[in-house]
Amino acid sequence: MMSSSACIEQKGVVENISDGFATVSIMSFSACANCHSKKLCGIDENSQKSVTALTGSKTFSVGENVGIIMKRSLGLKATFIAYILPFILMLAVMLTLNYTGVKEIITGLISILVLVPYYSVIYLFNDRLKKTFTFELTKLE
Amino acid sequence: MELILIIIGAVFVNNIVLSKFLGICPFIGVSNKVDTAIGMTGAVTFVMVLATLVTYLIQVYILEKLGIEFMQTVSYILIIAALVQLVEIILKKVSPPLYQALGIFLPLITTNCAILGVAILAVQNEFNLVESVIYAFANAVGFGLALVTFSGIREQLELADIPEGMKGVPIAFVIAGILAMAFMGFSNLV
Amino acid sequence: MDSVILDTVLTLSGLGAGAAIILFFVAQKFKVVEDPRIDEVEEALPAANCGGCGFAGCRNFAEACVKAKDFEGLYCPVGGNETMAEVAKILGRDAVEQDPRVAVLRCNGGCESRPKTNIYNGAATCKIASALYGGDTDCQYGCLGFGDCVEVCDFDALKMDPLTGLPVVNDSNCTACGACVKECPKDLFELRKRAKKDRKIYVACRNEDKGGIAKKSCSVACIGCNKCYNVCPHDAITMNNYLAFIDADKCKLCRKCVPECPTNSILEIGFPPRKDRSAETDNDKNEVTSGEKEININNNKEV
Amino acid sequence: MKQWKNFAKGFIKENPVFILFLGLCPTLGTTGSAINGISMGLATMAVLVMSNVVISVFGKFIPAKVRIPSYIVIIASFVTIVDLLMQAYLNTPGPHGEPSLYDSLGIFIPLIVVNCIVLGRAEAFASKNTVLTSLIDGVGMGLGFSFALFLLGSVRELLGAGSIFGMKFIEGNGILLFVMPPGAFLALGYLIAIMSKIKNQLVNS
Amino acid sequence: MLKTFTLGGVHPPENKLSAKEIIKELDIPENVTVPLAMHLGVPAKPVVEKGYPVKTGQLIAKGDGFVSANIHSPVSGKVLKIDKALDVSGYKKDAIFINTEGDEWIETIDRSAEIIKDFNLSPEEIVNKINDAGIVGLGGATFPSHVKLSVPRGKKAEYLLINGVECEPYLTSDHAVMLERSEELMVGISILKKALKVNKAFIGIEVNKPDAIEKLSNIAQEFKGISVQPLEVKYPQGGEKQLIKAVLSREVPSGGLPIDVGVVVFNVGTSLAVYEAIQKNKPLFERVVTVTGKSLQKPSNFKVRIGTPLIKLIEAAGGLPEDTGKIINGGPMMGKALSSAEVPVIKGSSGILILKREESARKEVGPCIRCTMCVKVCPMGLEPYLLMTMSEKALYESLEKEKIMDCIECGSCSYICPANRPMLDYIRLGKNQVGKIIRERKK
Amino acid sequence: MAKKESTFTNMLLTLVLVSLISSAGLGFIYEVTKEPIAVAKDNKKRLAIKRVVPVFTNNPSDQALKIPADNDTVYIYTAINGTDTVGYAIETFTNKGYSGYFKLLAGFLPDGSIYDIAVLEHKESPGLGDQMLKAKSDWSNQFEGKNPENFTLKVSKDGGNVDAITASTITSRAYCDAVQRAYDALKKGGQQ
Amino acid sequence: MNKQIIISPSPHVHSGQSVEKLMYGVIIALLPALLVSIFFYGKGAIAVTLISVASCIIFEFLIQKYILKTQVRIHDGSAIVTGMLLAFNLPSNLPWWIIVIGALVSIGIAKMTFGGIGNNPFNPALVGRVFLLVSFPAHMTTNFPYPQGISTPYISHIDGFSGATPLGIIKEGFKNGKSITELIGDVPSYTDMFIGKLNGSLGEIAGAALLLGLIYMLIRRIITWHIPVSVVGSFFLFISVLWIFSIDGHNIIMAKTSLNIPYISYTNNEGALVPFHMADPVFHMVSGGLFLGAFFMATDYVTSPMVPKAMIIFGVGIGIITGLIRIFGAYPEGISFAILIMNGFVPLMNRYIKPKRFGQTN
Ligand SMILES: Cc1cc2nc3c(=O)[nH]c(=O)nc-3n(C[C@H](O)[C@H](O)[C@H](O)COP(=O)(O)O)c2cc1C
Ligand SMILES: Cc1cc2nc3c(=O)[nH]c(=O)nc-3n(C[C@H](O)[C@H](O)[C@H](O)COP(=O)(O)O)c2cc1C
Ligand SMILES: Cc1cc2nc3c(=O)[nH]c(=O)nc-3n(C[C@H](O)[C@H](O)[C@H](O)COP(=O)(O)O)c2cc1C
Ligand SMILES: Cc1cc2nc3c(=O)[nH]c(=O)nc-3n(C[C@H](O)[C@H](O)[C@H](O)CO)c2cc1C
Ligand code: SF4
Ligand code: SF4
Ligand code: SF4
Ligand code: SF4
Ligand code: FES
Repeated sequence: MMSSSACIEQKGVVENISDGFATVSIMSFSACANCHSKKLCGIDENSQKSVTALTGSKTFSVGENVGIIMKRSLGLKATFIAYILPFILMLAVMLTLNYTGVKEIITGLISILVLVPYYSVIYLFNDRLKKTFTFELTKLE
Repeated sequence: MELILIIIGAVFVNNIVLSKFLGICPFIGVSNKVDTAIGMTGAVTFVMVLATLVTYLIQVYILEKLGIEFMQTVSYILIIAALVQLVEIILKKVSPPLYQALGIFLPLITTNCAILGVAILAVQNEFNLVESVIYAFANAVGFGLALVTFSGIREQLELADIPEGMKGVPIAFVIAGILAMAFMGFSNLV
Repeated sequence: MDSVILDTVLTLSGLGAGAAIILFFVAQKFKVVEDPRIDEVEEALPAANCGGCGFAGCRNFAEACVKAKDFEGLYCPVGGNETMAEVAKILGRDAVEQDPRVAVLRCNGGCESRPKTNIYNGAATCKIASALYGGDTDCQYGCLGFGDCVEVCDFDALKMDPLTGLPVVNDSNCTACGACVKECPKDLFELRKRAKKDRKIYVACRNEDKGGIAKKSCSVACIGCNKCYNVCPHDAITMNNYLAFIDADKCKLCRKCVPECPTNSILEIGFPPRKDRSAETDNDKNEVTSGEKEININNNKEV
Repeated sequence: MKQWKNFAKGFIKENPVFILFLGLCPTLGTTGSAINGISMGLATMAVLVMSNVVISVFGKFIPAKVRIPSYIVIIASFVTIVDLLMQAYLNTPGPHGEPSLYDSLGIFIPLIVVNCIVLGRAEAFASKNTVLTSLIDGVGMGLGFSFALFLLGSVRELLGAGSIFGMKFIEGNGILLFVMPPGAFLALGYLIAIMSKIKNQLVNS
Repeated sequence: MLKTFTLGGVHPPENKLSAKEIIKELDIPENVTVPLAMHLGVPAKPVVEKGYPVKTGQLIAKGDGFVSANIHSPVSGKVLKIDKALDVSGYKKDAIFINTEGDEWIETIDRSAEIIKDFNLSPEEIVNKINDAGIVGLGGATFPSHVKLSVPRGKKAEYLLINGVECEPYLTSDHAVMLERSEELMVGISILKKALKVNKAFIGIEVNKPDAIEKLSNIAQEFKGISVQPLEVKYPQGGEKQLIKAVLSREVPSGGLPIDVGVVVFNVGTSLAVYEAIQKNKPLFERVVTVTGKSLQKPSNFKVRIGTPLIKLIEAAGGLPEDTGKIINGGPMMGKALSSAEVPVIKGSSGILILKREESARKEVGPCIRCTMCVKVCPMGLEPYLLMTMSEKALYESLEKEKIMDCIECGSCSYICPANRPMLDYIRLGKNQVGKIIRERKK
Repeated sequence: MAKKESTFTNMLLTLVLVSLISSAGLGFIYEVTKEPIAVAKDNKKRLAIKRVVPVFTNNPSDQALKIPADNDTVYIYTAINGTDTVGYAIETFTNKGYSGYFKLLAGFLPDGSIYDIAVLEHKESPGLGDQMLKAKSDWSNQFEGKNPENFTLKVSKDGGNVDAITASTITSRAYCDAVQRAYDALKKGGQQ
Repeated sequence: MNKQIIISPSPHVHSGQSVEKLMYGVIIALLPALLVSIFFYGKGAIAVTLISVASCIIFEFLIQKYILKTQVRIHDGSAIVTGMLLAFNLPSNLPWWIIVIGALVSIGIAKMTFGGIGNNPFNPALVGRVFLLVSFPAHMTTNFPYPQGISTPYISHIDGFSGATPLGIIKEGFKNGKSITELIGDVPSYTDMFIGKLNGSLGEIAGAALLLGLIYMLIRRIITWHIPVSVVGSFFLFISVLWIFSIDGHNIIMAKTSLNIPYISYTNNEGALVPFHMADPVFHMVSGGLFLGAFFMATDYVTSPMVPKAMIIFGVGIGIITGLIRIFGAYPEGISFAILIMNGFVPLMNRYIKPKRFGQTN
């Protein structure tokens, strides 16, 4: 189906509920998910992930099938923070070091290690991110 | 300048998907939606660059030092498999909400042959570190270019009346063929 | 020679150990792997992905079955009881049985019994035509005949009869998925319990006009005369808005009502021909064979 | 009989390329000629059979969570072995200096390791079945894969160069596009369409 | 340069056959059928029963709720029955059947020909009186006028726009009203101005009605704050959003109402009805209807009682021609094809158009060639080709995002399409479904 | 046969063990194939040389004479049968191909006449420039037996003796350029 | 008796516009160029056009009738347009079987595989053309007959019956290290190229006639100006910028060749001619298939964007890629590739670039 809507919906099952939040487990499929032969091809690593989402005014019960809705733009934003930004950082560090004539192995190692502070910073910003990345739950009939 | 030539070469002239035939599975599998294709490109860029960086170091500072280059395939694939998983764990640990958003948005990145292939090709081309990384990046961009264009066409074709027998994978290959043919216009650009 | 082998062994073991450590943590973090029973259940399902169960596809249904505590509200109409029994076995639960059902068309107004009064010349779908007007006959309840229902049936169980302009249900293919019920803008399909030998008796009409008007617009319309209602010994018939309805759960297929109907709007299907009235009715009945079963379809001729 | 079915399914009904769409990269990348195609197929088959056998024997002793990495190591080792052997023994250039088989398959040999057929079979089949069944499965699937590559290679070579296995049928060149990348996609696209039609007819009859 | 709206638009052949015809009063028919749902909103509730004697102008059904309208008897006589009758919707719906006896009007109506210009009711009294008179929009949408006049709190009307565009080909009833009832019309507009508490009113008229422009411009000099705005001829200029854009260069936001940009739009016929209701105490029970068509002997403008069977009008215009293919209630672009000529005139019937058989048949539908013509002509800036395909494939979510609900159903897209694609048919279907989904969500 | 549990030690052990066995096996195969691989690599050049000069007994690729030319190097391999020099295989190049650089191996007899020529590496267009390959057309046969002394290595368009490949004058020119370079190098090398 | 009247949703009238009218409009617009081509190339041009058009129609008919088993709609004229445009992209001496293969690719692969008219994402005629160019490079790049019965300095100067197009000559010359000053004598004058006195494919020779066709299509409102203008404009700008950068301080002068033909040349400060390795923008405008591509092929409804803004982006993309390929790529002419590549981006444009909606709030 053509999905040009602004939101993505995934289906999941409520696992846990506590004041205003529900933990929902969803299926996350590997890049081969759309391939109809994934079962023959062992790379069918669909793993269960849980997502915590606001319940809003609706009430849910454990074990209920629900939909999780997220703004599409959030997905792109997440990709940016999780992948693109560190990549740019890595590249920038590498090019700078390379330019200043540091030894290749050192350059390489530092470029990898620069990810450590990067992800630490993200860790510190976790609260902000939590506010940005919110999901909504809907009932499924 | 060298680097720019590497980029143009990998993105347009020898596009990883359309002329080198790597990463065809995700190309066919994840190319139904434009957004997902864009997201996938971002993720693949990161993983491809990281993988090439690490394998480059392994190649030059371990395998070649020890004279056991024949271990390339085994060590690369192990490293890439572990790396992909590692990234996931770190993300999950570092920021659950971010991780959750990705989980909803993107399929997991699978260790496909594009990542391994690019790592091996970078070595085969005898690139240095920076060139290897740029090469990986350019290939990721090339992959993304093909993937996003392609997903656009497929999204539009959802609304078209494709003959029954051609629906799905066959038509995808025909599009890829025509796209590859169009990209031949770039040949010799560098 | 030795050094190469040694280097090889050391390198790979190192990498292997590294991978093991990483993967151990991966496994720790992503502890729940998908319940393998989902796959098994999915395997047991008919893979028609028709949505008849109310889920988007068979896999979603399988997930729902595995996660839910019981089968309440979960039934695969396509696979039917057999499939559900199998699913129950996989999940170690008690199966719930549902009566098998089949779709029937509650309209019998073919071209001859329901003369056309207009020519429709818009997009050829029932939905659009019904948004525009009641239909190209004087009956605004009856089938429009553009076959939206045929389009949605995934099981090849419906086809348009070019003679009558009405869809015909092929009982042996119908899985009671309900797609046609949802699709028809005139709400003409009903899923009825499958009786023995697929016999059924039902009022093939939804015309709620008063008798005179109904009769004028369609010769086989139910005119609300109450005769069938009066004769039914099992209280299976209800009357509403000048329209009779036979409750399949109560109907014992005694066939008493059928001859009562002055407009022949009650159909009996799958029965042997009646002896006493055979002389009159046989001509009017068109024997259609499908598979091994015999289905009689009333050919809408005025008696 | 059952083993026969197990063996034969790879050709049409569960053909890895035409029906299951597995291992598409080597399929496209190595089918410039019939001989390259079939060689790649056989190389893959060799790895598939060996890993299937080994995994069906040892699979049970591997804890679930390191299954995939262990399989990867095993498969990668076999791939390297095939690589080394080909490099040693199939590395002679042709009479007119055409690239050797090893050279023309190029990067796709190490890439056998990520071919879904190999890992997929190991994971889904070999780890759960006996040695013999796994072996037959490996041979069947491998032959099916080789068949597909051979077919695609022949079609491309015939259309693109007017020859099969180097035997010329026409003077000069064919429709060159078919030996170039776009031709690979086009030919595979139409072949898949045709093969799935054949498969449907087989299944229905 | 003449003013007009900016996006899209088409110019079908105008065919204003009855433009020169003066309004003729049609004989009162022996029987009338007055549908209870002649307006947008909840059907009215009958206040009479079978056998009741009624007088012309007497209330026979009361508006049921805010968005609804009163209905008055168009004739004097006896209520025959209240039963279902086929109406322009193509379905049988409840209607009051009245058997005519004479023509006795209720006493309060002032039947003199004198034009009364002064009025001194307060705005609230005006709105109430309009409500009592059962006035609905005569421009076609039949939206109860008192609702439009009750400006919601927080919003303010700045301008009154009078829609004299009549952009539909063939139709001339508004044109005739503007020519023959100019002064009453102006008074009606003044009353509406007062009701809305606005100082300025514009009458938008396309330049294919130069006589109306001239006449109204002259009279307008006597009336403060009313001016005539000539407009380029372009369909669908009569759409209220397009009219506002053309006259005031304001754009009603997507999903919004004219009042959101401080404007209220009324049709000229409605304004005349307002005049009659306020100054003459005459409820809405008759209207001007154009009867036209190339095959018709005498295309005419008639003043007829609501409830008159259309066939009577057609007969008065020379009878139903042999080769009639379609009978349309309204114009060729937006009008509704009728399944029978027996259906009654309702408040919203501005014209009856008879098309010949050869004009009526649609041509064979081909695949969309993406010529972009539909996109170019859509006055709402939509992509009709896409909306149609998505409707066909039931992609309702996408449809909503593509703003299907903005479609004003003007039909320009279907009109222009070289592949004869019935876009509007499918768009309506899509709008229906998406509307349902939106309403569901609101709940 | 219960599956092994996934404890940390178990996992570590298994993976290390698997790696150990695999790598040992690999190392072994590597050792076994080391020789043949080297031979195969060597053979490639040898086979190419074999194609462009008459039968020889030495190993020409062992010693190559390096002649610098146009910022690059031309290699001369000498083929010796017994004690007689039977020919020279010259690895030469050009930058003037349609797609720039390509590499030839030109074989000359001691008298300076061309014995045979092979293409080592090229990117010329399929269907056009690649007709210079032996496998694709007979075009390159026209060089055999010619001595550049009296055979002008230029296409006829430019006043030489070489018939250009149809529609591929550029490749033909470049080919001549490369052969000429080889011949020049041979001359130079001969002087050394 | 109740007469059966017709009922349908509104609107009840139609503009009378039809696919046939549009397609035949394009065909009429192509006629001047066809006539010029027949005038210069004679029977060859007629034969190529006839074979191409006939095979396109026949393939479309056969595929619709026997393979897809859908309604046959060859009457809509789109196959004729495809056939003509394919022919316009071929040299007049192409063997018939290559033309038939081209038609099969155009109709069979590029059009019917996707479900026929309106569904194909790529321009069918161009897919056919590029397919042939890649598959039969010898026939398609160097073998263009010279106009017959015409004598211009350029033609009498050349020996042989056919050769590479001016663009090909220039590209080849640069590869051989020649400068434009040396090469310009081998190509026709600017005006000759504009009116068609050169060798090339049927449709790339007559800039003037194509321009006439464009004007006709604009007047008939078959197409809008956006695509043609943006393609040609951006191409001209792009080439000009490259050219001006590479002039690098030299002076531009109008010189005359030995055959007394004016051309643009370059001198240094001392007034001596300098070797220069890029043709000037005027040359690029009048040579090659720029006009054919920009006016007739980039404007194909099915494969171009739906919204003016996107059309301009599309056109600019084509202009720039064409320039890139012409100056830096392997092929002398790049517009076919450029259009196909941009065709690939059309769905993305359609998705992201929407028309200005009425009442859009920013
Ligand atoms: C739910 C609803 C509420 C409306 N409220 C108002 C209103 O408050 N003020 C107003 O001027 N018009 C109001 N209208 C009337 C519309 O603006 C418009 O005049 C009517 O729908 C007919 O539009 P048309 O003739 O363009 O088809 C409302 C219409 C609807 C459907
Ligand atoms: C496409 C379209 C065309 C319309 N054309 C006219 C018209 O020509 N004249 C007119 O009075 N109303 C026309 N209307 C209705 C107006 O939008 C608006 O509803 C009306 O002028 C409001 O006045 P009323 O409530 O008095 O009818 C048209 C509506 C649409 C959607
Ligand atoms: C895509 C393409 C590839 C080409 N490849 C080659 C090539 O490999 N070798 C070559 O000499 N010329 C090549 N050409 C150049 C043309 O064929 C050129 O016109 C030709 O060299 C002129 O030679 P002629 O004098 O033999 O006609 C190529 C041209 C194109 C368009
Ligand atoms: C303005 C215009 C330009 C066209 N250009 C082409 C073209 O370049 N190539 C082509 O195959 N068909 C062209 N057609 C015909 C038709 O649109 C084409 O066959 C469709 O792409 C087939 O789906 C054109 C049609 C029109 C109206
Ligand atoms: S039964 Fe309903 S859906 Fe089917 S053709 Fe009749 S009206 Fe249409
Ligand atoms: S006839 Fe109706 S209920 Fe039966 S299978 Fe078809 S769609 Fe489903
Ligand atoms: S006008 Fe018709 S053919 Fe043109 S784009 Fe719109 S729907 Fe398609
Ligand atoms: S009917 Fe709707 S979509 Fe079509 S032109 Fe009018 S407003 Fe646009
Ligand atoms: S084989 Fe699957 S991505 Fe390459």
